[in-house]
Amino acid sequence: MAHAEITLAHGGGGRLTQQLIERVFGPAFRNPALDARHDGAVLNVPAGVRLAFTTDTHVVKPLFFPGGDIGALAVTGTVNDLAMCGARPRWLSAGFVLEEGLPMETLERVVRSMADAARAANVEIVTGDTKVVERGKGDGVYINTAGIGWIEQPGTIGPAAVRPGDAVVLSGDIGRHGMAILAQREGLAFESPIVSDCAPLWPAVEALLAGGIEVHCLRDLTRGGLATALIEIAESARCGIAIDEAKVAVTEPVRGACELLGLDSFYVANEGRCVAFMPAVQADAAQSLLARTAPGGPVVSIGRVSGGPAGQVTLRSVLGVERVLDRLSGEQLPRIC
Amino acid sequence: MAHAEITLAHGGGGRLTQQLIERVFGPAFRNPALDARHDGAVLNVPAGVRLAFTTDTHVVKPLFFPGGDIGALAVTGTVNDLAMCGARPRWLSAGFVLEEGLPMETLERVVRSMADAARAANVEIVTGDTKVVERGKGDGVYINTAGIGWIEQPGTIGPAAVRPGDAVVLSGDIGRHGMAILAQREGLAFESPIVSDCAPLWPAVEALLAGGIEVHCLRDLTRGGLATALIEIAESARCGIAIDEAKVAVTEPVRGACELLGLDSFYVANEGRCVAFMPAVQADAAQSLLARTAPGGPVVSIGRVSGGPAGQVTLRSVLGVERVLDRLSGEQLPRIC
Amino acid sequence: MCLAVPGRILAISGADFFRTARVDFGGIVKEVNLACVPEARLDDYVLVHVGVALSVIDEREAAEVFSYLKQMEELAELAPPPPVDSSPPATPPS
Amino acid sequence: MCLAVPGRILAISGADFFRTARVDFGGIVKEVNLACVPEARLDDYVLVHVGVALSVIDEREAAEVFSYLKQMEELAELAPPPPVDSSPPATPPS
Amino acid sequence: MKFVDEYRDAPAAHQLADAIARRVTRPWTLMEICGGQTHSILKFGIDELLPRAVTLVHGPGCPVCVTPVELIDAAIALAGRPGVVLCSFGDMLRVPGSGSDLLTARARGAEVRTVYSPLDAVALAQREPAREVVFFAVGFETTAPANAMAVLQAHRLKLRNFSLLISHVLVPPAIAAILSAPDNCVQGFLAAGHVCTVMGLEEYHPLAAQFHVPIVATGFEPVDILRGVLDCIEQLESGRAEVTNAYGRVVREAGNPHAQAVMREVFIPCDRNWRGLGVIPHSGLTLREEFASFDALRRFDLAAVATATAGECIAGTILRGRAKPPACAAFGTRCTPEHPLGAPMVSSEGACAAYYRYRARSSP
Amino acid sequence: MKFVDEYRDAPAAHQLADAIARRVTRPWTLMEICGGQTHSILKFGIDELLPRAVTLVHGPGCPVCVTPVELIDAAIALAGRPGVVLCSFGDMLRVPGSGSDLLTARARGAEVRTVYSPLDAVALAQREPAREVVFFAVGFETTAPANAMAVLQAHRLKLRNFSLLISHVLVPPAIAAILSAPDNCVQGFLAAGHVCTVMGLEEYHPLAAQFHVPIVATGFEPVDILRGVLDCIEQLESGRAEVTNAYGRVVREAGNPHAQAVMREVFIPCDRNWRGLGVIPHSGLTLREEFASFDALRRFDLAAVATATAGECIAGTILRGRAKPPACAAFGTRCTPEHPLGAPMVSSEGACAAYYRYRARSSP
Ligand code: SF4
Ligand code: SF4
Ligand SMILES: [Mg+2]
Ligand SMILES: [Mg+2]
Ligand SMILES: [Mg+2]
Ligand SMILES: [Mg+2]
Ligand SMILES: [Mg+2]
Ligand SMILES: [Mg+2]
Ligand SMILES: [Mg+2]
Ligand SMILES: [Mg+2]
Ligand SMILES: [Mg+2]
Ligand SMILES: [Mg+2]
Repeated sequence: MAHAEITLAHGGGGRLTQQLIERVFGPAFRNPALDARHDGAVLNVPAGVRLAFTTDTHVVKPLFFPGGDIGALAVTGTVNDLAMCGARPRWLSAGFVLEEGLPMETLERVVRSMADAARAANVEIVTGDTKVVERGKGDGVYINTAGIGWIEQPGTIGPAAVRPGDAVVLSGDIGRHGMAILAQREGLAFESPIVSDCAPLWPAVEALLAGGIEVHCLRDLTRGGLATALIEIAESARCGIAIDEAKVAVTEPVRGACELLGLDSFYVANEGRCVAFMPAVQADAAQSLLARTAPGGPVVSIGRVSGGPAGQVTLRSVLGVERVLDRLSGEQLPRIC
Repeated sequence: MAHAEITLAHGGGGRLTQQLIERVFGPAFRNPALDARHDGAVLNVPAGVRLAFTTDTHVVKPLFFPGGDIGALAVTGTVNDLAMCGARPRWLSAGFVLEEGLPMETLERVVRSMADAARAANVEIVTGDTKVVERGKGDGVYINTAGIGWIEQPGTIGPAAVRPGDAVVLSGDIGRHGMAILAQREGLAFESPIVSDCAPLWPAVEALLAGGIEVHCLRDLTRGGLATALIEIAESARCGIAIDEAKVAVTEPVRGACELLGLDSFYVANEGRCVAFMPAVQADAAQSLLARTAPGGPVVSIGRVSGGPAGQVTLRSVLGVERVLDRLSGEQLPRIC
Repeated sequence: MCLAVPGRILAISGADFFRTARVDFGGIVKEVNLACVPEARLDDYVLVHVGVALSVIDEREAAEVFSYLKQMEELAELAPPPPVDSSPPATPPS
Repeated sequence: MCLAVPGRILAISGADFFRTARVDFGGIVKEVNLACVPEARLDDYVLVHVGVALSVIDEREAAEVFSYLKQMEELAELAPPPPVDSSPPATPPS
Repeated sequence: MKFVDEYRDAPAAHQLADAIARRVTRPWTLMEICGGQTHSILKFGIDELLPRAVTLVHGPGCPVCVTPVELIDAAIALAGRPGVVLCSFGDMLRVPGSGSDLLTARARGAEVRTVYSPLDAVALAQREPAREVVFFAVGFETTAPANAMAVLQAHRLKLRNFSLLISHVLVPPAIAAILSAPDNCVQGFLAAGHVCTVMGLEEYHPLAAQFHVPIVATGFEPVDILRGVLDCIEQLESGRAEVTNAYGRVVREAGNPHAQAVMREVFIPCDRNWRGLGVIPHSGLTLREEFASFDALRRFDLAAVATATAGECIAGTILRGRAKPPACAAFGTRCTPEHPLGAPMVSSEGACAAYYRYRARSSP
Repeated sequence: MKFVDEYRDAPAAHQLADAIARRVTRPWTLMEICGGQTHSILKFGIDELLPRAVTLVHGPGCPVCVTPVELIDAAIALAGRPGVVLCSFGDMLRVPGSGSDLLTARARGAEVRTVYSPLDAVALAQREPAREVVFFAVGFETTAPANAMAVLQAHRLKLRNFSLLISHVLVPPAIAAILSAPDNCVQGFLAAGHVCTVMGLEEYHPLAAQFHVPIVATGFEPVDILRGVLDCIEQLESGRAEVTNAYGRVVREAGNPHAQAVMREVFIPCDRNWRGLGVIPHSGLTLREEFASFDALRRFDLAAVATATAGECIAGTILRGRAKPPACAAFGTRCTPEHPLGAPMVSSEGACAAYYRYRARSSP
């Protein structure tokens, strides 16, 4: 009998660990660096290229959701963080924490999905690690990915490059990923057509760079959503940002779910949306480049970097009134009463 | 009141996540790349340098043990994997999975320890991530580190470079880390003076390379121990390896614990020991270089790469009889009956 | 308190305390208890609070404020501008 | 079956079914039940199986095999080599 | 979304604001009762559309804010008992009790679950007969029918493992208490539209008459709120003090008789301690004797002993409309959503939290 | 380690092997009873030191290997019950029952803990009075005193949440069964030194006499085992069939009377089903009626229904010394430690596992 479930022995470094590597990870991720089966991958970097290096652990529940799964997310999340550095995603590491009892078939599905996502994003998973934890010490599977990307252009993309007057362009509608997940959460579940926006952003970034846009900063709108991304940039860049609520697209079902649960879509996670900062004169050009290359809904210039107090993001409400956008304390709790 | 424990809100991407970064991670790991607070670190690589890239997730229990803790381990494990590629460890990522309810003070201790270990190993933690999982979905803290190292010498160090006749040099006594951990495990606990061997191996590797040793392969003896490391190399290198049991040093307390629980020290994990493969003519030189630079016990040439069947490791027992060394199925279970 | 949201009834089942509807809120669908609105029918909009429908929305009443505004607008076009009072103009801060 | 390991008694406490010793095994120390070896004293070596001491090790008997071997050696030095039998020499395969 | 988007229409809102500005001749102080309305006002910036002469103060209508400390403590204690699952609306989880809150209790091992509806808690009790499911039933009249329905369903299903920890409060006694205070400054009320959906307008007539204040049933969207303000100002400027309905699409004069019947079948009025306001006679609901077995306090033999509120918190003053949150010395410094001193900072509908979230502060 | 290292001395071992080689004049087949000895023999390569004329075959002395499938199934069933913690020695966790094993059961949510000693399970029961602690009491005579002590301690501590799932077996009936088989080939026995430590040598005299076989109480280290072989060969070559003691430092002629007393107070002999060998009369131990409340089978009203063994596994033949593991068609291919078909492949002391681990195989 083949093992139908992960046992502690699969993480013990012995024959079952080897089988897991040979039968599950190897076939899915095959590439020369991984095949060398050494303590790490050996990689060549072209001269003149700088590196971007990033990491994220993915702990999503449920593991499979409309529009993706933890495997796709683990790859996409990290390649997007590289893209946000203006880096061409190249290599990923994958660190699995498997809970004893995880169906082998679940792991295989997740791994296949990672492989597909890696192919789609044109990156290689070159090194990895697997640990198995006792039942009740995990939640099926957690996946850490770290990523290395190549920065081929000379400029620095990041909060430090943001300048007053910069345009803030949003690459699509917001709130899909978080709501696709929430729709499945025990105690709050609802039927919904909402599909996660999980998708790689590098093609869009590459188009901006190739199109001569002087990109100052990029940020994907993951945990904490659009609001948190803008606040973080405003704080790091020590500038103000003013945006216009009416310009931000939210689909009807995402709005419906937000209304029902009393949540604010500005704080809901996305996995295939970003904001881009560039000189205002290039905003139109950037918008049309993004419209052709970015995944998802309407690309809109939603605001400007202002001379306002450092770290302060202001929002013009649909009624035309300005207010500050504040960080939340933690995750949004459904506001029901 | 300051939060005495980690709550889900610390992982929500909001103000508490920010506080965690600013108050716990920031001060401990401070460096320019991390301070940029972007989606990833931007790093310069000197021309002509190749990279090594590796990852490991650390799930050790207890979190603190004689000779180390999960923080020290998370840094040391990854810098050692880089060293085993012949790479100078340079940059680490750190991905935390925190269980709701983790005492803040525990996290702070772990993080300080990581910072100390990083300083000792001369690496920078340049990018990171924190997730909080519900109580009962983790085990205090899991830490993934991915690492990037610089390979400055031209040769390739790895199983593929191993040649028949190569000497196999072991950098110290074995079995300490695994036994230091096991001594604390519920149901098996014993009092012991055994201290984990957790220590960085790069200085020893650097000494070998600087000393002109033609290092063919290096492998640290972590999960699965000496036996598994040798078997993996024999398999990847498609060669045989013959070693001599009597030459392998095991301290008295480690032996005592192994006898008591019916375990085999050859399969017990180490965190500061490695085997090095080099032409036999250089074995003596390598031994004396390692004796000066490697952490831990006696440095001994324990065997040779043989023309034997590919993937087969043979051990000459203390009685002089040869037998094969086999992979274990999973973790060793105490053999009591 | 009392976040309540209007949604359209897609289907009705059960009876008594367990009378239940599938209700559509801008595309998402949730089960809602209809026991307090026995008059609610398919395609009606109901106001839902914590999973219980509290009212059937009166479409005619819903238009009232807009007819009022329209009326006011027409009046304004006929009448002279109102006298200036002591408060600042009701325009949002830019 | 029956993995049992010799260790030295460091301290004794309790009585009856709960008579317990701290026993040293090459430096590591474990609690061991002594109820079956009432004769065991401090510094004695006991043979321990699953946490229970089953025997006090007899130091004199322990030397027996070695005196036997010594004796044999001395005999061998005096006597001529034994006749060769049909079995292969008892040397390990190299 | 139909019946939502129309009422966020900017031109309509500005037209109403203009009408208010035209009508106002002198300063007026209005109180919106409901935390949901406070949230809307701050989020959309409705107060900034109003002429300076109109001041909106924020009432006690956040059930999360007014739940007394002793009941939070009881909820935490229950959640910590082996076998007990405490179910709660999300808002309640961060509200500080005397020593901790439900989120922290959960982090320490107590079993706390967020549900969307009390009926979900009933379903959970049915699904897991071996556990004790306690629903933390907070709320005003709006929520009372749902909580009553949960009891009726559980009773019908013969569940013996379901109970309510009740902190039910009623609006009219609170309005009476506010108006009776010697330092009252509220001149008109925007009544909570969803409370009125259930209860109708009847019980407000005596209040309007006795205290000579206009009371306008008001909805939650910008156009609704502005319409309510305009109605109120109209009355004030013309010297009237009537109960009117500016939320006709859901509020009927008689309310919802079915919902009232369900509520009355299960609950009877009782005295209640309001956090920040103290005990108000006949201001709450409790279970009728027939349903006493669903009362978590009795079932688990818990005494909810009143505890003193933190000295610095002026929640009571704020909930009575005598001050706005920034007037509190602790606001934004010692009291933040991460470390709230009082409930209005912790519920997302609480007035202090709304100001913290939607209004610029001097940086901490 | 004192009393260990000396007995692994290579010159001493070689000297003994030489002595054996000198003494042997014709082929002899000896059986070591104990799995621990099998393990030592394969690990150190002791068999390869012996002259070709001496064949060591491997006996049934691995309690893990001979525990019947139905008891493994019972253990798995118990571990899966809510509130029950099944405690076991590490070796038992991978042994396949009819459908699963304890490790897999744990992965699926059953509560299984590895303990070092049955007394640790008693302590656990004392610490956690709300759980039912079941100890999976497997073992030969060596382990019986410890398991009996656990019962006596639990009885003394008045624990009502502790019980044993018993699979206790005895050596002499197994030797008798092996020798009685018409195809028996075993000419001399290395008796299990630690069993003799408890029981002494007395009960072996009748066996040696009846079947005319030498029986030598033997230890576990290379020098001990070789000394035992030498004694046995000496007897065989000189036509004697006596019970002798080659493990004098721990084995006394009368065994350990205190351990025997503890054992007899708690247990009485019974018939037992041995996995691979079938039922052997009076070959096991069970609880005396006074301690019946500590019997997990009775306490949880479990029937241990005997199930058929997998068709391909020749464990019975191997355990009787009629074949060595590589003779099994499934060995190393369809039967591996990851996917064992029979218990001797799964316990680290099992003969099949020892061969798999320590002897080169054609690669899978
Ligand atoms: S700011 Fe905090 S302390 Fe002040 S009234 Fe509000 S809740 Fe109380
Ligand atoms: S190799 Fe496997 S199938 Fe064959 S006898 Fe041994 S345990 Fe049974
Ligand atoms: Mg990242
Ligand atoms: Mg990310
Ligand atoms: Mg990012
Ligand atoms: Mg690894
Ligand atoms: Mg789990
Ligand atoms: Mg690694
Ligand atoms: Mg490693
Ligand atoms: Mg390694
Ligand atoms: Mg991150
Ligand atoms: Mg836990």
